[in-house]
Amino acid sequence: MAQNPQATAAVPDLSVRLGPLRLKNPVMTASGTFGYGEEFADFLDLGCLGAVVVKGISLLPRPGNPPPRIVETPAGMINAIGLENVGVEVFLASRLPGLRERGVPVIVNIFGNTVEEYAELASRLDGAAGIEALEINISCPNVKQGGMIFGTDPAMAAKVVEAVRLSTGLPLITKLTPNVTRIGEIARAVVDAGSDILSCINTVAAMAVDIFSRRPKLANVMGGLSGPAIRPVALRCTYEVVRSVNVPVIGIGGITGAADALEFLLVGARAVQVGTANFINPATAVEILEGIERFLQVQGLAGIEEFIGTLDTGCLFPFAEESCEWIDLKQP
Amino acid sequence: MAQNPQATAAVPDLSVRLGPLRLKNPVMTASGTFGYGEEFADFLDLGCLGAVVVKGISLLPRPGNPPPRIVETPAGMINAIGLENVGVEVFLASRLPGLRERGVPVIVNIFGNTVEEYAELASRLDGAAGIEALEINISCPNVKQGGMIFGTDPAMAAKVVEAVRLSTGLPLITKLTPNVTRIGEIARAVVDAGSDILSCINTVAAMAVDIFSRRPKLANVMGGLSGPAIRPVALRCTYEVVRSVNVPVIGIGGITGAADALEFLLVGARAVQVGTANFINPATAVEILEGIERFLQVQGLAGIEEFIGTLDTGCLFPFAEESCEWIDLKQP
Amino acid sequence: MGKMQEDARIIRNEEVARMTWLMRLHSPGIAARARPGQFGMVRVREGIDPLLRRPLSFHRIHSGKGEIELLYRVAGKGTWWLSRCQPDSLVNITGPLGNGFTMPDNPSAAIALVAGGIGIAPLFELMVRISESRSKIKAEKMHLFYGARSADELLPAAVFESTDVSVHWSTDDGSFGFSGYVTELLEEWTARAGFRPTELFACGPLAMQHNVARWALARDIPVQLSLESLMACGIGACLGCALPAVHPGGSSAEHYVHVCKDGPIFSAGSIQWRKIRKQQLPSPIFPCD
Amino acid sequence: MGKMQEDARIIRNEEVARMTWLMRLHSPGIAARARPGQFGMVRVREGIDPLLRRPLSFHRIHSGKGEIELLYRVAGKGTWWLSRCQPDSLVNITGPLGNGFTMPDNPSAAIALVAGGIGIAPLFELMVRISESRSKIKAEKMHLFYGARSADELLPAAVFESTDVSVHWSTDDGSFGFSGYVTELLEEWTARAGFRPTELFACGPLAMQHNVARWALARDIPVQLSLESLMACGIGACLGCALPAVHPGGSSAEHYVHVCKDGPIFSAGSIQWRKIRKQQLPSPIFPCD
Ligand SMILES: Cc1cc2nc3c(=O)[nH]c(=O)nc-3n(C[C@H](O)[C@H](O)[C@H](O)COP(=O)(O)OP(=O)(O)OC[C@H]3O[C@@H](n4cnc5c(N)ncnc54)[C@H](O)[C@@H]3O)c2cc1C
Ligand SMILES: Cc1cc2nc3c(=O)[nH]c(=O)nc-3n(C[C@H](O)[C@H](O)[C@H](O)COP(=O)(O)OP(=O)(O)OC[C@H]3O[C@@H](n4cnc5c(N)ncnc54)[C@H](O)[C@@H]3O)c2cc1C
Ligand SMILES: Cc1cc2nc3c(=O)[nH]c(=O)nc-3n(C[C@H](O)[C@H](O)[C@H](O)COP(=O)(O)O)c2cc1C
Ligand SMILES: Cc1cc2nc3c(=O)[nH]c(=O)nc-3n(C[C@H](O)[C@H](O)[C@H](O)COP(=O)(O)O)c2cc1C
Ligand code: FES
Ligand code: FES
Repeated sequence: MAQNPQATAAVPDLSVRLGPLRLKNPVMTASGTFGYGEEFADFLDLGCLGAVVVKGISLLPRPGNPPPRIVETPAGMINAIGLENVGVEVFLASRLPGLRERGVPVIVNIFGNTVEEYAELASRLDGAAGIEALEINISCPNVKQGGMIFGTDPAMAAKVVEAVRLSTGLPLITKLTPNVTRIGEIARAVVDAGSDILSCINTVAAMAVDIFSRRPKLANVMGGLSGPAIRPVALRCTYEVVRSVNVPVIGIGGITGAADALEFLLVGARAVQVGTANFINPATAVEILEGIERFLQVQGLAGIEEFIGTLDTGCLFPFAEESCEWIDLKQP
Repeated sequence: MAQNPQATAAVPDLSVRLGPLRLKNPVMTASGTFGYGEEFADFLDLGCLGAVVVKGISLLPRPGNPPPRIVETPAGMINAIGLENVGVEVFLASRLPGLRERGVPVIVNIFGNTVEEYAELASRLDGAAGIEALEINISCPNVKQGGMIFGTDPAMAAKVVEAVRLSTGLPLITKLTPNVTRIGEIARAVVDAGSDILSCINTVAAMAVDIFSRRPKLANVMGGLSGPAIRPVALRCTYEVVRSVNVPVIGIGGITGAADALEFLLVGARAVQVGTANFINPATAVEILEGIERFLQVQGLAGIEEFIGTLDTGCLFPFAEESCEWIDLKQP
Repeated sequence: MGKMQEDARIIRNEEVARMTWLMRLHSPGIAARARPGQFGMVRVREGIDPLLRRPLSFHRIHSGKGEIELLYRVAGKGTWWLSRCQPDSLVNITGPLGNGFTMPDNPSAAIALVAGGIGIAPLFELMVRISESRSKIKAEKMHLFYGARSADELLPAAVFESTDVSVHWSTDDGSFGFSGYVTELLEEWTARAGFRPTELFACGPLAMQHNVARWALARDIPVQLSLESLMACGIGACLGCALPAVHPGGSSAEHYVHVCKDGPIFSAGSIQWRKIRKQQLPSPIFPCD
Repeated sequence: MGKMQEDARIIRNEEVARMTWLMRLHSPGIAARARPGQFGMVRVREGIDPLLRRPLSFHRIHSGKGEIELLYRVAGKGTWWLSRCQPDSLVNITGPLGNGFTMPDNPSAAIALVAGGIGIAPLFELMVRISESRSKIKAEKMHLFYGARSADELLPAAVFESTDVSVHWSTDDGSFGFSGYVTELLEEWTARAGFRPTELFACGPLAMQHNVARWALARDIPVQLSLESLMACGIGACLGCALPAVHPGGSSAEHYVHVCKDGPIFSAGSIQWRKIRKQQLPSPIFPCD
C-alpha cells in the first residue's frame, strides 16, 4: 500500500486491527452517548466512523430511572439513566436495520441481571446479521448475589464472560469499571474467560446534592461521572490494563478532541470511544478523525500503527524505586 | 449560648465535635496543599481556621520525586510530589512552633513505609505539645509487602492504625484512598482498629501524557488527581463512609467554595478540608467560613449542627430496587 | 430539513426586563428550519466551564432575515455567561430541536395562551404565526394571560402590539395588573367573560403548567404545554431528559417521555403529574458564591 | 510588606511583537511591593477552565503610579485567554512572589544581560533600576544580548532608549542582527570586544540558560538566572515547582530547590543541570485542537 512515501504522508493509514475485529479507523462512539446512531445522522456522516456502540441492550425493554437522571459537574456530568432501552427484540427489528444502512459497523453493548440473562442475550444477537461485535457491560449488580456488581469481582466477571463466550462466535469486548482496587486483576480474569478485547472505562461512581432542598440531585442518589474530568483517571486505567493483558484495549473517558484520543492511543489503546463529548459537539467523532489524520501527517507517520503504544517511559524516574506516593503507583 | 433566637440567627454556631476533637468551625486545610501554614499567613488569618493539616511527615527527611511533579487537567491537577518533607525532627524543631504561635490547631499528617515506621513516628509526635490530632496517610506502598498500598487492603490498613493507636493518645484520623472497590470496608476495618475519625478522600490515581514528546507528563508517570473534577467522586465516597461507620468523617475533594463544603456537610461529614483550591485562591478557606455563616443565617439555622447529615433521600427513588446501573450503586 | 450545528453571530444582547435578556442572532441555517415551540442547545461559553449546552426556545424566528431571537432569564452560571456575550462574537447552537407547537387547524379557533415569567419565550413566535395566519379572516382576538412575580419581570406591553392578541396581565405581588397567580387570573377572567377557549397553549413554571393542565383537563380543552427537563444532548441520545408519562398502551407500567425528542410540547393528558418530583430542576445559584 | 492578592484593572493589553503581548495593569498593592525579577500568579479567566494560575514576571513596576506591566508570549490556552482580556476588566493576581534579582552592589560593575525571546520580560525592569542607580556615576553601559527566533518576535529598539543599555541583537533565522543563537553572539562579541562582565543576568529557554551558565561558570563570572518550572501555588506550599539542585551540604544526595520560593532567580552553580529532564515544560498546543 505505502509504496510512495509522499503519498503515504498525504493519506495516513488509520485502519486498526483489534484481535478478530478490523476497523477502518480507531474512532468509535461510546454506548449510551450516541443513541442508536440515527440521532446524529444530521451532524456527521456515520459511515466515517470506526464503529458505533449502541446504547446498552437488555433482554426485555427497561423504562429506566425516574428523573432527574443527569446533573452537570465541574468538567463532567453524572448520569443515572437506569439503562433505559427498547429491549433486544425491538432493537433487532427496528433499530439495527436503519443503522446498518448507514454503512457503519455496529457493536452492541449488552447487560443483564444474571449470568443467564447475559448468555441468552448473546445467543439472540449471535444470529443477527450486521453486528460486528458485542461489548459486555459488567457494571450491573448481580441480582442473585445481592446486588454485588459483576465487574468488581474477578470471579463473577469471568463467569459472565464465559457464559457469553459459549453463546456466541462474535468478537467479545468486555467493558471494565474503574471503581475497583486493581483493574488489571479484573482485566486478566475476563481475558482468561475468553474476552477478545477490553474497553475501559465505564463511568466513575459519583454523587451530587442540592444544599437548598437538601436532596440528592439525582433521583437515584448515585450515578456515574463522565466527561473531561475523568480523562486522567481513564488514561491511567487504560495504561494499567494495557500492561496487564495481551489483548487489544479500547480507551474511553473524557475524550473531546484528537489530542485526547491520541493520548489513549499513545499509552497503548488500539482504538477509542467518544462519549459525553458527543453531547457538547455532535460532530466530535469525525473532527477527532480529521485531527488524528492531520497529526500523523505533521509528524510524518504513515499510519496510526506507528504511533499506538509508543509511550516512552525509559529513564524517566530514576528515583521511583525509593518513592512513596499517596496514591497507588505500583502495578498490581 | 443561644438564648435569644435573633442573636443566634446573627452569629450561627460553627463549632463541631469530631469524637475526641473539638473544633471552633468545620473548615480545615488539606495536607500537602497548605505547606506548614506559614506560607498562607499573608493571605488569611490562620487563627480563623478550624485546623491546619500540615504536609505529610515521615521519620526522615525526603527529597521527593524528580520534576515534573504536577500537571493541570480539566478542572483538576495531577501531582506526584513524592511526599517531599523535612522529616519529623526538623518539623518539631522549626515548623511546629511558628504555626502554634498563629493560634491555629495543628493536625499532623503522617506516613511510613512500614507499620513500624508509622508507630515510631506516632510516638515521636505523641509527646510534642501543640498537636491536636494525627492524620494517618495509609496511601503508601508497604515496602515489606512488595509495594502493595496499605490503604487498599482492610487488614493492612488496620495493622497500621493498630500500631499507631498503641503509640499515641492523640485523636487519630485515618485518611482513606478512593482507589478501592469498597471504601466502606476499609473504613470499618480502620475504625475497628481504633481510628477515632476518618477523612476522605485522598487523590484519585491518574495519568497524563504528552503526544509530541511521547512521554508521561509526570516524571513519576502516575500521580494523584485533585481539584473540582473529583468532587462528585469525593462526595460519593464521603456518603458511603458516613453510612458505613459510626465515627465522625471529614470530607475532602474539590471543595472551592462554601456551597461545595456544605454539600459534604449535608451528606454527613462533620468537617471538611480544602486542598487544591488553596492554590487558586489562597483565601479560599476563610471565604468558605464566611459563606457557611451567611448560608446558615439565610436559612435561619442556629448552628452548623442543624445542617450536618440532614440529607433527605426519602421517597426519592421508588424504582431503585429494580434498577440496574452500570456503576456501583449498591452499598457494600 | 434536518437539524444542524451553527456558529451564530450575536447582533444584539440586552436586558429587556429584570434578569431577562434578549439575544438576537444571525443564524441563517437554523432560522430557515425552525418552527415555533422548538428550541436550540446553546454553547454559552468556549472551553469546558460550563460543560453542557443550555436549551433555549426560539423566541422569534425571522427566516427571511436569517435571524433568530432568544429570550432568557439569568438563572445560573450558563445564562449568566450568555448575558456577558458581546455583539459580533459567535455562539454555537444546535437546532432546531424538539417537536414544536401544532398550529391550530381551525383558523377561527378561540385561543388562549398562558405565560408565566420567562414562559413567554416560546409562546411569542406562536402568537405571531397565528396572528399572521388569521390576518385575512375575522377571528376573535387571542387572549394571552401573562404573569410574573413582579412588574419589572414583565416584557413591556408595546412588544405585543404587532400581534393579534389581547394581553391580560398579572403579578404575584400585585405591582401590575391582576394581583395573584396567572392561573387564578385565567380562571377568573374566563369565568367572568364567559370565554371558553377551544385551544390552549402554556409555558411557565412547572406548578403553573400543572394548574393550567388541571384547569383544561377538567373542561376538556386541548392544551399544549411547553415543558422543561434537565438536558445533556437535546437530540434523544442520552435519555437524560425523561419525564414520567402515561403509558401509551394504557397500562400502569412505568413509562417516560423525553422532553427533547417527544417534546418539549406535550398535551396535558400525556404527563404523569403525580410522579414528577418536587425538586426536579436545580435550585437558584448560591448567593454566597 | 508581604504578599497579597489583588484584583488588578487592565489599562492596556496589546500585541507588541509576534504572539507577544504587553498588559498594563492598575495594581497598586503589588506595584508598591514588587522588585525586579519577582513574579505574580495570574488568574487568566473566571471559572475553572483553566484551573490554575499562570506565573508571569513583572516586566515593569511603576510603584508611583500603582501600575505594573506584564509581557507575555501566547504559549497555550492560559496566555491565549489572557490576550483576549479587555481593558477595564479585572484580573486577579497574587504577588509579589519569589526572591527577585540581587542588584549589583558595585555601582560601576561591568554588566551583561542575556535575553532569549520572552526572556526579556523580567530583565527589563532590572535594566531600568540599574540604569537609575547609575545615573549619577560614570559607569560603562550595560550590554544586553537579545535574541529571538525571528525579527518579528523582538521588541522594537525604541523601548530600550530610556535605559542605559546597548543592545546586541540576534535572530536564529538571521532576519535581524547576528545570525545564530544569542549565546553564540555573547561568546563572539565578548571575545572580540575583550569584554569581561563582572555580573551576568539571563532569562530565556532552558537550553539557552544552560549555555549561559556554562559560559559563565567556565569564566568564573557570577550569573543570576531566572528559571521556570510548572507551578500550582507560587508560594512554596505545593512543592510542585522543584528543580534538581546541588545539595547545600555538598553531599551527592538528591536535593531540590523550589522555583517559586527559592527562585525564580538562581545562581548558575546551584542547579544540577544534568538532572533536568529534556521535556520539563509542556509542548506547544496541538494545532489540530
Ligand atoms: C426545551 C427547553 C426550552 C427552554 N427555553 C428557555 C427559554 O427560552 N428561556 C429561558 O430563560 N429558559 C429556557 N429554558 C430553561 C433554561 O434551559 C435554563 O434556565 C438554563 O439551562 C439554566 O442554565 P444556567 O446555567 O443558567 O443555570 P444553572 O442552574 O447553573 O444550571 C445548571 C444545570 O441545570 C440546567 N437547568 C437549570 N435550570 C433548568 C431549567 N429550568 N430547565 C432545564 N434545565 C435547567 C442547566 O441546563 C444546567 O445543566 C428552557 C429549557 C428547556 C428544557
Ligand atoms: C517564575 C516564572 C515567570 C514567568 N514569567 C513569564 C513572563 O514574564 N512572560 C511569559 O510569557 N512567560 C512567563 N513564564 C512562563 C509562563 O508561565 C508560561 O508560558 C505560561 O504559564 C503558559 O501557560 P499557558 O496556559 O499559556 O500554556 P499551556 O501550555 O496551556 O500551559 C499548561 C500548563 O503548563 C504550564 N506552563 C506552560 N509553559 C510553562 C512555562 N514555560 N513555565 C511554567 N509553566 C508553564 C502552565 O502554567 C500550565 O499549568 C514564567 C514562568 C515562571 C515559572
Ligand atoms: C448518558 C450516558 C449513558 C450511558 N449509557 C451506557 C450504557 O448503556 N452502557 C455502557 O456500557 N456505558 C454507558 N455509558 C458510559 C459511556 O459509554 C462511557 O463509558 C463513559 O461515559 C465514559 O466516557 P466519556 O467520558 O467520554 O463520556 C453511558 C454514559 C453516559 C454519559
Ligand atoms: C500538591 C499536593 C500535595 C499533597 N500532599 C499530600 C500529603 O502529603 N499527604 C496527604 O495525605 N495528602 C496529600 N494530598 C492530598 C490532599 O490532601 C487532598 O486529599 C486531595 O488533594 C483532595 O482534595 P482537593 O481536591 O481539595 O485538593 C496532596 C494534594 C496535592 C494537590
Ligand atoms: S436531552 Fe438527551 S435525550 Fe433528551
Ligand atoms: S509552585 Fe507550589 S511550591 Fe512552588
